[in-house]
Amino acid sequence: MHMADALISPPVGGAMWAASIALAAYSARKIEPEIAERKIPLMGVVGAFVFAAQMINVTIPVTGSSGHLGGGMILTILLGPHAAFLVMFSILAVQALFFADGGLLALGCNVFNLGFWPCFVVYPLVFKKIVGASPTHRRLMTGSIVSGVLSLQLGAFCVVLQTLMSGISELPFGTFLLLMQPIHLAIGIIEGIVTAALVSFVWHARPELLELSADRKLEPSMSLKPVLTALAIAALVTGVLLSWFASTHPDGLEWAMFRITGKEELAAPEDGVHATLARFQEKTAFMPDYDFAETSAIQETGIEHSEEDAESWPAVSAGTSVAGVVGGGIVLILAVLIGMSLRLIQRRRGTVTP
Amino acid sequence: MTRIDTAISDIDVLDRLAAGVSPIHRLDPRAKLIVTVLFLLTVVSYRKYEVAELTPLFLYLAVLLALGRVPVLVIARYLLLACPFAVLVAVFNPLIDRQIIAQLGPLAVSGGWMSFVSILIRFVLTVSAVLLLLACTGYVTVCAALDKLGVPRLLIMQFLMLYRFIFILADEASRMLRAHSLRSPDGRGTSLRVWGSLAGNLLLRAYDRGVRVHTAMLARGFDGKFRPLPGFHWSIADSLFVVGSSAFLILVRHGQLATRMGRWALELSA
Amino acid sequence: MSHHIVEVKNLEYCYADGTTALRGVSFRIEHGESVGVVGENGAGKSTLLLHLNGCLLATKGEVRVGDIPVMRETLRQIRRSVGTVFQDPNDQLFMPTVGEDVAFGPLNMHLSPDGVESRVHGALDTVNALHLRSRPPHRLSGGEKRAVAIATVLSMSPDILVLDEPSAGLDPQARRRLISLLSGFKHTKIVASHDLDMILDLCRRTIVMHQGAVVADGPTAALLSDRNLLAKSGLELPLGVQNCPVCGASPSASAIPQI
Amino acid sequence: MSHHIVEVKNLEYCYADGTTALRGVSFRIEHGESVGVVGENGAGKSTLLLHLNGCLLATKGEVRVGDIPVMRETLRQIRRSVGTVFQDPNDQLFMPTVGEDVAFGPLNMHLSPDGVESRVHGALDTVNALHLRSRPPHRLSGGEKRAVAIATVLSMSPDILVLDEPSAGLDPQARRRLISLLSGFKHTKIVASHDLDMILDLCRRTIVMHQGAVVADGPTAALLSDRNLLAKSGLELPLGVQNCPVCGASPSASAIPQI
Ligand SMILES: Nc1ncnc2c1ncn2[C@@H]1O[C@H](COP(=O)(O)OP(=O)(O)OP(=O)(O)O)[C@@H](O)[C@H]1O
Ligand SMILES: Nc1ncnc2c1ncn2[C@@H]1O[C@H](COP(=O)(O)OP(=O)(O)OP(=O)(O)O)[C@@H](O)[C@H]1O
Ligand SMILES: [Mg+2]
Ligand SMILES: [Mg+2]
Repeated sequence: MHMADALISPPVGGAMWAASIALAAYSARKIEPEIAERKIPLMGVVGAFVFAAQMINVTIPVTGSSGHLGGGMILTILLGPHAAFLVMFSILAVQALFFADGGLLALGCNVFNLGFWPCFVVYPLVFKKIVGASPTHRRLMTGSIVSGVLSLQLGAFCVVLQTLMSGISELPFGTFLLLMQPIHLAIGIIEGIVTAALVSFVWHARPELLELSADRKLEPSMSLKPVLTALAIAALVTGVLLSWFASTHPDGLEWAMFRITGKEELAAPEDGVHATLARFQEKTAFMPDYDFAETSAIQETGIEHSEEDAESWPAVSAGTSVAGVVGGGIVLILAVLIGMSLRLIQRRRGTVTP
Repeated sequence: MTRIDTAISDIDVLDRLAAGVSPIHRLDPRAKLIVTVLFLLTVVSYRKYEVAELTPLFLYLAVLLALGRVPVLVIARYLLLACPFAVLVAVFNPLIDRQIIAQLGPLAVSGGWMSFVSILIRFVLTVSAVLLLLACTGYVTVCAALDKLGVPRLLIMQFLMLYRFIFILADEASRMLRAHSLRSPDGRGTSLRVWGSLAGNLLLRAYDRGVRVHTAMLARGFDGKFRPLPGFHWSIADSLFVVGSSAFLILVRHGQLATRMGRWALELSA
Repeated sequence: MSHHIVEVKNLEYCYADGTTALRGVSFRIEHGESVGVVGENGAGKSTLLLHLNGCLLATKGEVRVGDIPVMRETLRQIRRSVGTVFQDPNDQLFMPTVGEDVAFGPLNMHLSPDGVESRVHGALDTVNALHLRSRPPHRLSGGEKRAVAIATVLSMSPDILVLDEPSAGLDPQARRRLISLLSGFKHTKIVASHDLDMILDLCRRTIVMHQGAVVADGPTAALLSDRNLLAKSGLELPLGVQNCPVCGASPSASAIPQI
Repeated sequence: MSHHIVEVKNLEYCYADGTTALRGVSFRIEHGESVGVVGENGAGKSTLLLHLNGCLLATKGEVRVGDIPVMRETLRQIRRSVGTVFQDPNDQLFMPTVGEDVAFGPLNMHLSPDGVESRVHGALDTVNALHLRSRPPHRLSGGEKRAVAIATVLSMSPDILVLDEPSAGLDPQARRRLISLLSGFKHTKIVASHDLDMILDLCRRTIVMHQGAVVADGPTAALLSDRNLLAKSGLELPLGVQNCPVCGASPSASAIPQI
């Protein structure tokens, strides 16, 4: 399930972009020596394959439902984690650009959710452990299914966290989790089975293509370093941006924290990292007068109120709300008029100078 | 089975639009990319109950739509197709957040409804902005702009290669599905086993093609490094576009345009 | 069995992107006929063939197979009586082994296991490919793949056989074997190809297409020796008719357009 | 410029899976010669061509281009002087637009921007495809793709042109145009194909391969009318030589093996 631009806030989108870019740069550096040999065109066609295969629906026996390939695991198994991550990045970018699936700001989230977990966590820590050095049919099947389920569960959990941290959805943490994880359990099982079917076919037809054999030679053991680095980057950037936002948008963040932790305030250390970061972002904030909007908005329209002071919220000002609706309507009509007249002018000109 | 063809023709539609000529098409892709990102950041920086103040952003879309000669229906179709997840998440807001926060005459509006409408508006704004970028620039040119902006070249090449081979593999896949459907007259979905070998065969062919393409690249002197893509020319128009759009965005973000306009209209009518 | 006719009336087709690929095509093919479809690249041959089994449905006009019009509701019946072999056998062979691939169609027709077995055996025997039965298709040679692809369609015992460029990529002897194989079938046959010599060998009647329309329809021998017609339709005399070293005729040189 | 010779000595090649595709191939091609390579499916034609530009390196034996042996250290020089056009133009066109694709080779040769531009222009002009320059390859017709694929190689101004089945999938007039185009080049040319009539038109000399070995090497006219040789190597008389309907001669019937 793809995160959408409409559901995220800048700090969450920014943090996930930072983590994804860092991972992409790391992966690009990791495979640089290999690409001279053969990986580049292979990455292109295998990525295109996943893209095409995603559109072939498969009927799942017994359930009668149908699903399709997600691709993270199969890419990793075929190309190795680093190339697979880059390929996943490109697939999601194409989907975001051409099919409005996800979005540009949410692309970082989606790459992280759908690429990071299968490539850098589940594959080395789970799939390879299950499949081992001498794969058998059963091990491959088990490995693929378990990995498929795990990657999607982790991805779905991230979607929940990212949505709630963004503070736009009203869903309580627990409810959202209960909604997302079981759905993704089903999707993950389908993804796992489908991946297993594909891996098993390739293993029978052309065993040499499965990366895990080549992998053993190239990378004897994958370190946890990229995993920890990516998580650290994500945490750091989220922290920085969130704390900045905390200073400008107390309502949204505290609301989210409230939802997630059940507590209204997290005890932030008065000194040390937090304070340094706060000072740092005060200097680097690119819209320093954000507060102006904040305060003036509250004064003028009175439509910003956080969850916790909602009880003491009698200040519903009918006048300003109506003004907002009327103004919004006028602006929309203006937009349409401007658009239409611009187009008319263009058409006129177009007929004069073909 | 028609999904592949639909996907390809969707890509095709945007590609054809991108091949057009208009003042927006002529702008430097970097300028368009930067402005689009600023626009998206502006949209998502609003707080969750904001509805009215988001509307002035439609001005930007309207102008781009008109100057870029992009048919509204194309964008509308995408919006309808792409909305499920955002709407699904938003739909819970009115149910959960019932706190009344606004009064429109006799109508009491809860926070949930406000944030619901807000999410929908954000959705329309963000998706349209990205589609407009693509329709007035083209995928390949966007990639070239990213290249000039310093994105790792390996990733750019992956973007371009993927795009190139999507057409070929989608074509192969749809021919295979066609042959498959002719021999399964019942026309039910693909069973798992058949899917496995169908997709497996497609994968083997993709893999072999990868090897052949690699050979063809080597034969033309490829040494693992990609030469830069052709450059662009940044003109005064581009600077004006970036500065003007940024000024507009800042004005909208901090100017309370809709409310002011509404007040003014109400005063006039009173 | 006089109902194995194929009738196309005023067929028009427009692809989703606006390309008009067929502009009013009409013809009628009787039971047992063998008809070639020729024309330059992009003339609409493949598009036409895709209408005969309902893979594409007419934008305007009508296609009838036997007495049944081709439409969404009749696809099942149509696809049982029309067997189509596409240009690239790789598209057609998607199961893990040749045997399973040939059995795929009959299984989907819900035949008994014995029925399926006899169909598979019969079809593979017809194309001389019984020995390939347990091999995976991606390890076969080009000619073998082609033969098996035909078997996958024969196993559904269609009344009408539709072939799109069956000789592409085959070496001369494999091509010759294919021609003898096909000319042994008693099915109604419709063959699209650039290989005019094969059409000359295989089909009594030929339909010449150009830019989505039928520009000529008649006996192969007459049409494929009509230099003006061929030159107009992006074709040229079949090679067997050019430059005969026995009689020294070199009639085609003047028909070749300038580059 | 007597150094555009290609010399293959006792070449053997074995694929990773154990298939021996070449078993001791030797020949020498002089500057400016135009040589056809023919043989049945799987004879080893494509494998041989891949050795000429060092895409495959000999398991045993030697390949020399000019005075340079083909080996890992000399690949750069070799690939500058040998230009290879593969069978499927989709494999050859991997850049987003035709112009960039044609520029890919010259850019890899580190030419100046002006140099690249003039190479691209010249190559596209030669194949009459200048108008396609800014089009993406997936929107080209089969013949256009083929022409552009040749241009991508010409832009590197190779001394030797190697082509693998260049006429596959083209309609008769497009094929004829390709033949005239190719026969206008003064390069040393090596062409593998099943289209014996094209070989007859294009190449003075022919190498016949069978199961990985050269079974004949000599003037095209002589070899391609030797029915025994052809029958043994999975070939048959070129169509232009068979069954002339003008004089009614049907000299080849006896050469066709039983199915
Ligand atoms: N999926 C498609 N979408 C849009 N246009 C298409 C599609 N397939 C084919 N066309 C166009 O329709 C026309 C007819 O194509 P078709 O494939 O039927 O020609 P053809 O006679 O089979 O050519 P060839 O000899 O090259 O196989 C061409 O102009 C082609 O570009
Ligand atoms: N990548 C490969 N791995 C293993 N065997 C291969 C590979 N490519 C080709 N072969 C085998 O090597 C032999 C020669 O193949 P090659 O492709 O050179 O034949 P060809 O003469 O070009 O045939 P065609 O006319 O069908 O193109 C064949 O037996 C083939 O199966
Ligand atoms: Mg066709
Ligand atoms: Mg070959």
